[in-house]
Amino acid sequence: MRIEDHPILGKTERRKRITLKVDGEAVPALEGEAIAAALIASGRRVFRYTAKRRGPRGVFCALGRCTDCMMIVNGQPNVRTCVTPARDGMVIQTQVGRRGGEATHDLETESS
Amino acid sequence: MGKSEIYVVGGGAAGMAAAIEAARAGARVTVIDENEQPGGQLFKQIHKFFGSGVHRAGTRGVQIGRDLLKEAEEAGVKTRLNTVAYGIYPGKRLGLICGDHTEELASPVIILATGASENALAFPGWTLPGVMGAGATQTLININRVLPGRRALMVGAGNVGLIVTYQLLQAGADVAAIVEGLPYISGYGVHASKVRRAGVPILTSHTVLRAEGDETVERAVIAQMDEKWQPVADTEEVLEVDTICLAVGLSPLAELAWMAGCRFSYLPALGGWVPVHDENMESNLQGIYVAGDLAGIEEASTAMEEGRLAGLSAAEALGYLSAEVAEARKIEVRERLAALRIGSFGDGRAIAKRELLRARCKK
Amino acid sequence: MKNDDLVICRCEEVTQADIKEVINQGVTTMNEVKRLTRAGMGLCQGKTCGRLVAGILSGETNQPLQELKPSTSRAPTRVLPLGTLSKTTQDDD
Amino acid sequence: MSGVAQKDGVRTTGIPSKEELEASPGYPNREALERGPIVVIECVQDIPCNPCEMACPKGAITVGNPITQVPVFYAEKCDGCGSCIPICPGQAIFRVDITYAEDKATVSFPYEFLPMPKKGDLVQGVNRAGEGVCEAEVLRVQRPEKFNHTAVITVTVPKDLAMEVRSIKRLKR
Repeated sequence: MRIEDHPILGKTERRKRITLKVDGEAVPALEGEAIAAALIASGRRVFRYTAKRRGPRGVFCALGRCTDCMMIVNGQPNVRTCVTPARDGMVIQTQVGRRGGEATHDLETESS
Repeated sequence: MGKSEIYVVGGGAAGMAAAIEAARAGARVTVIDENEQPGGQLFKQIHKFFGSGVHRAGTRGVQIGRDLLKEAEEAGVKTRLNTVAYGIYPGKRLGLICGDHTEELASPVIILATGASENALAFPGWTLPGVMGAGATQTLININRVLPGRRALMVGAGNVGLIVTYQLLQAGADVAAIVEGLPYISGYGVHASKVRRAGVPILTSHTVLRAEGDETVERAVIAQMDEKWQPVADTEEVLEVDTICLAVGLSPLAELAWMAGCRFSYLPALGGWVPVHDENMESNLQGIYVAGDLAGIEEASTAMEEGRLAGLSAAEALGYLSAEVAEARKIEVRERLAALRIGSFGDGRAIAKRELLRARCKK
Repeated sequence: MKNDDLVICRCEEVTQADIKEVINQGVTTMNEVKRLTRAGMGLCQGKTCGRLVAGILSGETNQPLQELKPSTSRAPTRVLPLGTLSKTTQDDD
Repeated sequence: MSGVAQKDGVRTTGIPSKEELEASPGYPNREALERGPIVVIECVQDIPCNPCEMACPKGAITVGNPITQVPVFYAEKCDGCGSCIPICPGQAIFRVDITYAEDKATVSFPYEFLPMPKKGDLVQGVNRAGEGVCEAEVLRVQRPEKFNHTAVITVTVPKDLAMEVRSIKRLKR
């Protein structure tokens, strides 16, 4: 959910509206905001599944340090979505394991 | 413009203040910051700062951040954003990553102002989406302007936990409770009073036992703890929350200082392992200064004053300030620092800082 | 605390049990725990779990925390795509 | 919540106890309250902070050196202007007027939540623990630019609750 109005910060500044494609679905975003922010605003919280336990992960540090929020962005895995700006038309996929998307889920051969 | 002779790593409160002082004295200064914007955590601090009225107490952190950036620009400080200092090598050589390539450079003076990282608390379910650092929460609500959830549990009643609880309420979320392992509230009473008035209970001697939920946090189970920090039987309580925020302290983010070979002391009052430094904020390595949370966890006002000390000292070392002028300025700053480190919330830090000084003098 | 299945290192998914196991085999330093369990060897380089590991090691071996130096910091301190390090320029300002 | 017996006081509960407040040099006595509108400073810890001192145009508040001293309040100098209320970073200053009407008092407090109540709204007055204790009518909402986004809200409350009510229940978004 977006915070449209705030007692201290006021109304959200107007920014260009763009669209991301997240696991095949269109997700609205504001140009230049962190990808993670757009996903959280749209109610998405699971960004990836871990390599060993397939545990769901999402935003944890929001500073680009912990790497929990990594996803596949335009085909590139391990992109920290909390510090990567959203651009129109970006294709974003839930990451499974160290580099795979949904499609490669069962084909992965990862060390554990 | 010639080559910079002072590189400041980290453009937060301490780093910017250091850069401004040094640049005003005439030194050529570059600030390296890994983010798109400098300012560090200041832009998340939307509350009015404490401190001395003559030194901008009562001003919100976000405004202080904007002013620092303006002052830096006016002073001619250069900034290199989206640039990570990934390593530091003998001969004061910094390794930088910018975009798709790396770069190495040597600098006569390096000021490390790398800040802090949030401590974690491990409990079953803490890897579920919805469990996050209090700092992460603050970034989401005050920078990204999105709510991480509708109802949160805050873990920790230090100043960070209390302030972020209040800010969650301001952003429009609910906070079910604050749990604190200690038998008392370690943050300022006035911060605690604000959230109590807003209806948030503060449960001391309590902890979070586990987070539950299928794919994300749906509930938190909390319990009372005894003096040995063990959960007391039959005190478990289930809170319907979708977010659990961890505010269990900060640690100096000291990788670069360790890599540089700085000597460290372990001082719990300052957040753990801290690089030793003298009254000029110089580490045991000549020409490498430390300031802000890296030099001991405190808060933004002390970080800025430490940055000023480091900046003045660095400018003096490079010959831009005479010893007399520098000393006069430094005495003022040290007096303000001392004033921020007294009383029941400051004494422990003041003592620990003196220990760091002693450790620095030991060979 | 029981919870041996508890994940301590979020990046490498190393559990409390994994860490205790190597400590029971005689490990006493942060560097050894890291090398043998991979805790802190993941993409975040131990920024999240470092203190947790120190806490477990301290508890299991009765070493005070001030005796436990963090594991050696090595470059790079942040995630970077492979290949970045090979493109190095020197002393450009 | 679990019925742990908690000791009184701001450090254990987040609420300054009656004893802490009455022992504080920022707290006016009954006589002072009966003279008319007056501020009530509920700052009982030695934190490094002093903007209230400069905020008061009448010199009714002093902190001095070191700035960790708790504010000393000279009730006789205070005319209840409330300039200090939005300035206090700890939101620990209030204004009370127990002379407002026969059975009503007013309480003014800092407020930083949305939606803002409006003049005339009937809201719930809450005590220091956030518990609703009475109906309160909003008399004034001051939010000029110089308050820097901290509103000062004045409500009327039953007179016997003048020293209990310290805020209002947040309104639903």
